[in-house]
Amino acid sequence: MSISPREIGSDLVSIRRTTHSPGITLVVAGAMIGVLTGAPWIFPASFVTVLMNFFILVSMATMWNLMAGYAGMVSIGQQAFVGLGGYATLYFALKGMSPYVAIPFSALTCALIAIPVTYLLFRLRGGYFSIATWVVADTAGIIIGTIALFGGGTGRPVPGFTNFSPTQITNFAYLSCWFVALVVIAGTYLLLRSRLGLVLSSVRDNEISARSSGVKVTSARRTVFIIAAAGCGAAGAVLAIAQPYVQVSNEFNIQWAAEMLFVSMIGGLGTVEGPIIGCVIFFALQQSLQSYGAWYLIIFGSLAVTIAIWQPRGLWGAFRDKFHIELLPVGYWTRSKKQ
Amino acid sequence: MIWFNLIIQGILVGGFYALFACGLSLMFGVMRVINLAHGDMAVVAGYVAVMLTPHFHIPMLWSFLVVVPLFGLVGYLVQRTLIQKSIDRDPFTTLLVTFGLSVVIENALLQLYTANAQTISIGSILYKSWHPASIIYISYQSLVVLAIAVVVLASLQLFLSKTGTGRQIRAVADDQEAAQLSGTNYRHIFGVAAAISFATVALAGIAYGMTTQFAPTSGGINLLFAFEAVVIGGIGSLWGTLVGGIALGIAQQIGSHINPQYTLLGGNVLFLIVLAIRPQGLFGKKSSL
Amino acid sequence: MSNDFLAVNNLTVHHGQLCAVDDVSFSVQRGEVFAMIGANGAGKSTLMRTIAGLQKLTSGSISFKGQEISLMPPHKRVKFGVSLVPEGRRLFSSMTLEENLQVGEFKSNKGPFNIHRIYELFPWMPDRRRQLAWQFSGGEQQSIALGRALLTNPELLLIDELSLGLAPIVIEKIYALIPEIVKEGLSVMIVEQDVAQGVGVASRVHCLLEGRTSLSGVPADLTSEAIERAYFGADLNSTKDH
Amino acid sequence: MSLLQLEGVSKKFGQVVVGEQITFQLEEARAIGIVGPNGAGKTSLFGIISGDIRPDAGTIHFEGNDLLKLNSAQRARAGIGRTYQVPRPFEHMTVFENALVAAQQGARLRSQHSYDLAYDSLERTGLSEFANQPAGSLTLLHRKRLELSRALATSPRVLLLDEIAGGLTDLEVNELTAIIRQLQSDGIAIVWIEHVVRALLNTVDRLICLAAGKIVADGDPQEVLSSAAVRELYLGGKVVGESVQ
Repeated sequence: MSISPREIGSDLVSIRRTTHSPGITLVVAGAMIGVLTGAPWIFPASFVTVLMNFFILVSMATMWNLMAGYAGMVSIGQQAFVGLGGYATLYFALKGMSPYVAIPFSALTCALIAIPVTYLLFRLRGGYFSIATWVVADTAGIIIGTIALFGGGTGRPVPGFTNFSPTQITNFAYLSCWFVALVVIAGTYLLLRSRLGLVLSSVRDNEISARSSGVKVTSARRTVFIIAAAGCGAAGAVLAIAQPYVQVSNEFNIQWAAEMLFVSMIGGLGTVEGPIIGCVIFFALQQSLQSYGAWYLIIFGSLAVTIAIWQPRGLWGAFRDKFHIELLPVGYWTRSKKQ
Repeated sequence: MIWFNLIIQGILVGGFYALFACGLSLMFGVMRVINLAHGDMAVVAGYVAVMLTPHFHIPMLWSFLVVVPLFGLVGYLVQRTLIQKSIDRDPFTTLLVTFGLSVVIENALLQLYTANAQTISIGSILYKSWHPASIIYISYQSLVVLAIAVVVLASLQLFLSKTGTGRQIRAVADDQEAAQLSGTNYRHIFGVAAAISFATVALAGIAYGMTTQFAPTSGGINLLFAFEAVVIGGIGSLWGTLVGGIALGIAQQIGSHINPQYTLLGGNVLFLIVLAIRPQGLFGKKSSL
Repeated sequence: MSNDFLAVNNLTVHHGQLCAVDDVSFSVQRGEVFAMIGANGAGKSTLMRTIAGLQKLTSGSISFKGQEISLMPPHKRVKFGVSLVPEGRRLFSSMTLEENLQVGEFKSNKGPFNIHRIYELFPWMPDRRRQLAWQFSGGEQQSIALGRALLTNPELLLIDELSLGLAPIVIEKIYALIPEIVKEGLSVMIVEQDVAQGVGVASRVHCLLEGRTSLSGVPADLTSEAIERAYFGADLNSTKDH
Repeated sequence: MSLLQLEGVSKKFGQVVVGEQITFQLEEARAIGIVGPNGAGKTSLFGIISGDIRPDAGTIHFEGNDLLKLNSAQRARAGIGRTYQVPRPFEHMTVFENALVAAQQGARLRSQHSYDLAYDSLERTGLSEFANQPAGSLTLLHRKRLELSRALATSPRVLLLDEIAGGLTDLEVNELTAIIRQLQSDGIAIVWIEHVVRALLNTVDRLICLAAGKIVADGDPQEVLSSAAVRELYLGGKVVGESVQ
């Protein structure tokens, strides 16, 4: 079947992809990357530990936000890929690969497992999809828990750190968490600026219009699901390295999905910045209320529910709508060439 | 004979799952809301029963007389406030809100009652069982729970088909606008459906507490069972839910027979197979998905 | 407040940004049959839904029996005496004929209609009362919807697109019932795109074109040319201009 | 060979017939209008052609290929553009990005080529001055034009227009019909559902009247509108019809 595009004049319009001051953004981003890379040598150990957990959650939440905020898929089973990523790292490490090298392979393993899973899950919509993701996570956890090589239900330590000193192990663990977060955020940002990003935004806004504009909605969704599986797998891998111990009840804990969901909702669904800001609030709350047990989660959950009902664009979304500021612009600005 | 026992045990536990699931199914049918905090409400009911009975000097067995109506009221109020607000936004929000609620409830329970397991001890004849044949045993307790489930489902069915309010509930589920044009206040009916849902799950929660130990985090797994029963049986069919619950129970028994670790896996596998082959469930219509 | 039974004043209704009803005023008197005609897209159904309370108005007022009702929720309007037979019948599909009628009867006002009376009006119904709603033909469904609305014992019955998708014989049969309904003391407002039917049964006619009033009056005073112009908004016999 | 060819297309939703044995052909660069009462199946017909609805029976061929084998995205890519009666813009994206999605996905263009096509489609409907505004902020007229622009940016051979003149003022309708006539003379075939009859009469060279899913009249617009079948359908009964004659 042939398409014959109408004759149109070329170079009608010029396109700009950045807003006001990309220079400043770049300088700030560069400085931040520098400081965060040097964090183990700059900050006290306790803060570095907090940062590590922060980066693990940021990676997961960014992936969850990509699925829910752009493709409308509310997964409460992303812990499946966190767990599979962790256990994949354990497996590769047991087979003699360095755990650090295993990170990308673990992510890839998760992506491969996600492919057949989409064919099953995509038969369901809305809430049924959500709970089915959970069934998948539950099933994966049970199966992993019965494998003797992985230590069954009690888990086992991740090997492969014998050549390093304790300080090195801690620093490398931090750097792994940080680099995975950096790659996930930068990758998500670049993805959203790409053709696929435009497609996802259109699906987010109106699925029917998107289809009739030629968007292959299901395959876009599938791509996102697979990417999110890989991203959460990488997060699970660095979680395993940080511990360094894997256990079904920790890696496959639904608490991960809850935290991903809460931070994305509070920060703002459908924005790159939202989950990061949500995570900052989450850890600020956790640190300041840490002597009060689970109260920080109760407060944070209530805050998330409140925001979902009364401020569905989230804190960053509301802020951006009001002040028209974009730290990480993904849009297109046109200027006609005729004038 | 072993297989016969597996099926018997499956049926017994299946009744319990159906009791758990019917409220979930009703709320989805009437207002298209999947209450992800459904399982947690059962656990809360268990805790309320444990907490209340010493104060009221009533036997644990009769705690449901207080707890079930109380949960009906709570259900009505939660629906008219939080859930209705999120329905007014969109289906997406109802998922986020009920999941948020679920996590908040679990952690609140953890904070208040620690992670220690609780039981509702009834210390009576119900702990005995009946052995009609050598390896078949039927616990009276499970039999009672199954009987309660069947009675609840039958009453619900009767209520929905024979009473004015019941027909209003079905009318709202069929066509919300047309129901309003017939004088139905759909928001009130949503509240009534939620009240029934909460009341039945409270009953299920107490039954659960009498059968086994429970902890603040037990809600999740029970929601999973309820959901699996609903999907296997077919969305929107009450008796389908019972059949789904029984099928789930049998699948779990078969799993546990192969390896005790595979109990839950058996149910999940059946669920995934149904999903792959017949996503509308055994008794569901295709359009309801 | 005026003495009109139903008074609609300067009513404007939007669907999102689309102005579906634009500054329309009319009144319906007690005991009359009032017909609203117009092509599809003219805003008739929106108007009916607004009177019944299913749609919010942008501006203007609706008063019934001297009381402003535009903020009343739909089920309260039913209790107050306004009942709508919606476009497309909208029966409860998982219910039987009789159950559909019972839903209408459940919260009804006092009045002449009960299920027994409906079965008299439609003698075919009793034998088939246990059949599910979707198993009936279009005309039968329309009769059930009409019965369901009558069972709330309204003082003002609104009927939206009664003849839509029905065979002429069936339409005629249902229309023949309208005088019987009026005899019980009801006022009837019908919406029709079938002009002849509307004009034939009504004591007064109002025509909408693209949300605005294009014609109104007593049937005897309206020429067919005037109706046609009001209906299409164009003279069909004019030549095509390029 | 016709550009678009429907043969015996039928569709029922339960008891409601929205299409019964619909057969017609559309030649290149022609414009057909479709009229009919509420519930006649006009929008469903578009749904069947664009792939939102699966017919129960019948065949649809586009440039000689079987269209029923394609899903709606593939049909948009193959050259079938459509607008919806209630505009459905991508609210949180700019007007330009709205058109760009169609240019990149529907017309399969990349980088500068896609920018040019998207911008050109906005210029054709007079929207280019709003290119950088969020689509959610547009007025109804501009939303309707954006529907049209987005459909155009898929580089269609056939354009299905669903009531794009509804709710607009006379002046706005005239501007819109001028745009559509221009598109037709550029070689795009048009099928236009419209109840604003005067807008149709100025534009189409053939009119189809649908009722209860069936084609009851098909031919010259004036003749179709003044045919007995159509008059009876709209104005009802014999009373009015006869007195006009």
